[in-house]
Amino acid sequence: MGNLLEHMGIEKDRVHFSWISSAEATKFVDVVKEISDKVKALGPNKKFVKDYS
Amino acid sequence: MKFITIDKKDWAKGIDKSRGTYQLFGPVTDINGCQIKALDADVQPEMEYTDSVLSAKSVLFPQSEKILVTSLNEADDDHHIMKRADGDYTPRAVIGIRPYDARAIQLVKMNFDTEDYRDPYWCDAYEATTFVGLAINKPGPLDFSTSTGTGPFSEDGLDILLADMDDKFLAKVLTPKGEAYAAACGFNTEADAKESQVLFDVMRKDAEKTISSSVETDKLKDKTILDLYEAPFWDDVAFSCINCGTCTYVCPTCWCFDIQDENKLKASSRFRNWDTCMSPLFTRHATGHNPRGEKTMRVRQRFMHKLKYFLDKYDSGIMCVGCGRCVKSCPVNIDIRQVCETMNNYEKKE
Amino acid sequence: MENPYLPYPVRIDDIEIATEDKSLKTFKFVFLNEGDEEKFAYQAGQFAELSIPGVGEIPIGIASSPVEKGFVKFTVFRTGVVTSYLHNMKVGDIMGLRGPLGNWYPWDKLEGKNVVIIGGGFAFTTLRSSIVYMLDPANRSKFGNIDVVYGARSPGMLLYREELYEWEKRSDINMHITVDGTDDPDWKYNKGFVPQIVEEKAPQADADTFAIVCGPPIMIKFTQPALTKLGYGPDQIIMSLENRMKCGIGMCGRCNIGKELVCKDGPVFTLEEINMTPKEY
Amino acid sequence: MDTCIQKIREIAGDLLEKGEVERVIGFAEGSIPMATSPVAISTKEDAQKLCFSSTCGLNLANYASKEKGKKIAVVAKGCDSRNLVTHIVENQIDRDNLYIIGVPCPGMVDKFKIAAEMGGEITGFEEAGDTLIVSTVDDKKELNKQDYLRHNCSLCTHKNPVLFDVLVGEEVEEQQLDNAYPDVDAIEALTADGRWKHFEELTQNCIRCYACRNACPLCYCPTCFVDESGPQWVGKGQDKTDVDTFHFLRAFHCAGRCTDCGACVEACPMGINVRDFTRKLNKDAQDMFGWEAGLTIDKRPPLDAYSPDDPNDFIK
Repeated sequence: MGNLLEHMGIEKDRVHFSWISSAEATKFVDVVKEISDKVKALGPNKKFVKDYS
Repeated sequence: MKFITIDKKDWAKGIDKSRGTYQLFGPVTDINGCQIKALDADVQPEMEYTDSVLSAKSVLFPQSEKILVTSLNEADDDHHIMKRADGDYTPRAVIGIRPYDARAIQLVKMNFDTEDYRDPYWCDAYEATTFVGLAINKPGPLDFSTSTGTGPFSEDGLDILLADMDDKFLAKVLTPKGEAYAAACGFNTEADAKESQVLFDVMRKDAEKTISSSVETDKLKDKTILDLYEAPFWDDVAFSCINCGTCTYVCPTCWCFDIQDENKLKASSRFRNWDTCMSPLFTRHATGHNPRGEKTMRVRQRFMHKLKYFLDKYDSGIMCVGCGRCVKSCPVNIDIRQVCETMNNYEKKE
Repeated sequence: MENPYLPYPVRIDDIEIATEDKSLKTFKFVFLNEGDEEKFAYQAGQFAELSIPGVGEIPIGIASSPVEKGFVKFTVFRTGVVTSYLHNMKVGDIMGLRGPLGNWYPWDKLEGKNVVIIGGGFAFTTLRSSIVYMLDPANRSKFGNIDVVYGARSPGMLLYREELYEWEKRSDINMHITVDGTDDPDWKYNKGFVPQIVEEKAPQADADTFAIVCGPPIMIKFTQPALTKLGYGPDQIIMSLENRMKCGIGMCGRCNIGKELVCKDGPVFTLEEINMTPKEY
Repeated sequence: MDTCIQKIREIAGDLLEKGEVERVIGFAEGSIPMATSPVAISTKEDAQKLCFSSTCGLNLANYASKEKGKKIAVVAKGCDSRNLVTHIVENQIDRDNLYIIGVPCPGMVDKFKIAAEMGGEITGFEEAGDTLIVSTVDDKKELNKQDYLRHNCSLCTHKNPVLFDVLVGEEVEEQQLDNAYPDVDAIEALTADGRWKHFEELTQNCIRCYACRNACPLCYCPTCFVDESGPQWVGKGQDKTDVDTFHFLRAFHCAGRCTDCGACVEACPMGINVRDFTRKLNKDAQDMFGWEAGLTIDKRPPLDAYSPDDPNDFIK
C-alpha cells in the first residue's frame, strides 16, 4: 500500500508502518518523533485532500 | 429567420469577441478523445470533430452539482437551514453541439420543466444557454438519428444551426437568442435567405442519404407495457451486461440522478450526481429489499424506459436520439438498435 | 414551490417512543418560519422528505392529519443511515422538511362511501392521518361506515395505542385491532394475522365500499385474496406503495413502476392501476 | 484462427449435446466492427454463434463465477484461464463444475489505437493472420497486428492457457521479456510531483461508471466499498479525490491477484489506462514475492497467506 501511494506521488515519508507493543513506550515515542520530523520536513500535503470550496 | 455567412478566417476572432458576454462550451480533444467542456480563454472549439465521447448534456446537467448549502455550526444563526448554492447563470453558449444532442436536451426538458415542478438548476442553466449547433455533413456509421425524430440538420432545440461549407460556415439563425449570440460575435454578413435555404436542403438530403442505420419504432405504441415487460427475451439481452453505467452516462437523454450530502468540518453541501439504473443501489430499499435486484431487471428497465414508458408517457417518440454513443461505448456491445427491433417485432404468444 | 429541493426549516418539538422495542419513534415538528405551515398544506396519504443537513433525506408518510394544526408528525422506523441519525436527534434540533409530496387517498371519490382501513405493522402512519381526518366532526358526516383492521406482532408494537383504545370506545368507527400473538391475559382484542381478521371482520363489499390497504408486502400479498373473497373489485382496493426515492418530485428516475412514478403519480394507486404495471416495488 | 473457431463450436456443441454442461460461455460476433459480446449458449445449434478473434478482449472468468452451482464450459484465453485459477483458489468456482476450452491466444488488438490511426469511425475490420484490414467510410488500411496489440498483450508471457480441459489450437510460443514492466519503471523514474501529475491526468475524464470494476474478474465483492453507505468510505461525486480513492483502493484490492488481462481498460468508455495502478502492484508482487497471479491452483496469493520469508523491511 505504501508503495502504491508512493507510486501515485505521495511522498514515502508520509506513510509509515510500525509494530509496537504496549510495553514499548520508548519505541513508540521514537517512532512518533521520527514520523513527525519527516512529515514536518515535507510540509503540508496537498495531494489526496478534498477541496470543498 | 435569417442566414449569415461566416468566413472561417473571421471565426476565431468572432468567438473570442463573444467571450466578453458569454461563457463558452464546446468540443475539445484531450488524452481520452473529444469532450464537450467549458472552454478556457485561449481554447477554441474544434469544429471538425466527429463526435464527443460523452454528450453535451453536462453543459446543463453537470455530473456533480452542488445544489444546497448550510452550516452545521450551532453558533451560526442560520445553522442547519439549507440555502440554494451559488450558481453561475450568466449567459453561456455551447458551440458546435450536434443536432441530436440539442434534440436530446428538449427531451430532458420534459423531465426537468414540468407543470408541477420546475428544477431550478437545470432550467436556469437552460435559460442561460444559447445552443449553436453544427450540422453533420458526414454522419458516422452508428448515427441512426433520422429514425428517431431528429437528424444531421435537425433544428430542434437550437438557436443557430451552422453548416460547414469548407471555407465558411453558413449559419441559420433560428431564435432571438441565436441572433443575440451572432451579434455578440460580430457575425453580420447576411446571406440570401432563399438561396441559403436551398443550400441547406441540399446538404441535409445529402447527409441524410449517407445514414444507413435505423430503428423501427412504429409498433411499440400498440403493445402493452406488461406484454413487453414479461417478454421472454430479456435474459438473453442482459446476459453479457456487466452492469456498468456507461450506456447511461454517455447517453444524451439519460437524466437520472442521486442526491448526496457531504460535509467538511461544519460546512455541509448537498450535491446531485448522475446516477444509473444499471446499479443495484439505484433502487435498493433501506431494508435491503430491491425491486430491481437482478441484472436482467435493470437492463429491461433501461430499454423499457427509453422505448416504451417514455413513449407512452409523453407521446413524443422514444427517449433516444440515435447518436449511437451507447452502441459504441458499451463494453459488451449491447446494441439498442437490436433491442428496439426485438421489442418492436415482439408478438405475445397466447 | 420555488425550489422544490429546498426544505422548510423545522424544529423537533417532541419525540415519542412509539413501540416497545424502540425501533419506531414519533417526531413532532414545528415550522420555524411563519407561513410555511400554510404552504405545507397536505392531505391524508401524502408523504414528505425529512431532510437532515449533512446526512441526507428520507421519504416518510405524514402521520399527522390535515385537521391537526400547529405541527406535523412522522413516525419513523430506524433502519438506514438517515433514520438512525434521526433517532439520535434531540428535541430542539433544527432540520428540514420538504413536501408535501405525492398524491393522497382519493377523498373526493370516497365521499359518501364506506371505508375499510387495513394496516399492518408500522405502515399505519398515513392511515392514522386518514382516520383522524375522517373522524373530525367537520368530516365525519361525509363518510358512511368506517372499519379499521390494524395488526402488529404484539400489543407493544401497535402504533398510537392510546388513540386506538379511544377509537375502540367510539360508536362511529368499528375497530378490529389484532396482534399476531401475546401472553397478556388481559388482551381483550383480536389475535391472528391481518388477512384472517379481514376475512372474519371486514364488511362484505358493495358498490359503496372501498378498502385502503397499507402494510408490509407479505401482508398485502395475503390481504388481497381475502378482500377479493369479500367481493372487492380491483378498483375498490386502494393501496399505498413505497420505493427508494431521492427527489420526491418525479425527476430523479428511480422509483418508477412502469411509467408511473411512485413519488409523484403515487404513492397511492388502486389495485386496478397496479395490475397494469410491472410489480417493481 | 478459423480452425480454432470451428473447434470451439464443435466442442461446445458436443458438450451441450451430451449434457456434460448446461451452458457454454464464449464470445459471439458483435453488431459493429471490432465488437464482440460475451454469450451463453445452451443448445448445439446455438454453438454456431461462438466466435473468436483479436477483439475478444473481455475476460470470461467474470461470467463463469456468476453461474454458481451450474456445470458450465468457458472459452478461455491465457489470461481468462489464469483468472479461472484465481477463482478456483478463492472458492468462487468449483473446478468440478467447470470445463475449460483453452484457446492459445494470439493477442488482442487495441481498439483506441486503431481508431486513432484511422481517424474516423471504423466501418470494417478483418483479420488475415497478422494483418488487420481496417476500413472507414473513405479509407482502407492494412495494419500489422503486432503494432496494434493491446499494451498488456504486447507484454504477455502467458498466451497459452495455464489450466484447461481441451486446447483448440497449437500452443503458441511464449515471449521472453528482459523487462516486463517498462511502463511502471517510466512512472517510477518521475519525481513525486511528476507521478502525482501523471495520475491526476490519467483519471481526469473518469466518469465513475465502474466499467473497469464490473469487467474485472477479481471484483466480485457483493457490495463494493464505493457502494457502501454505512459507513460511507468514499464520496459519490466527481471530486478528484474521490475518483482517485476509488481507483487507488480498487487497485489495492487486486494486489497479488491481477493477471493483467486488460479487461478494465477494454471496458473503459473513456480509454483510461487503469492498468497504471494495478501494474505497479503486479511488479511489487513479482519483486517481493516472486509471484505472478493465477498460475497454479495449489498456492494461495501472497497477500492471502503468511510466510516467515515475507519481506517486512517497511515496518519500523
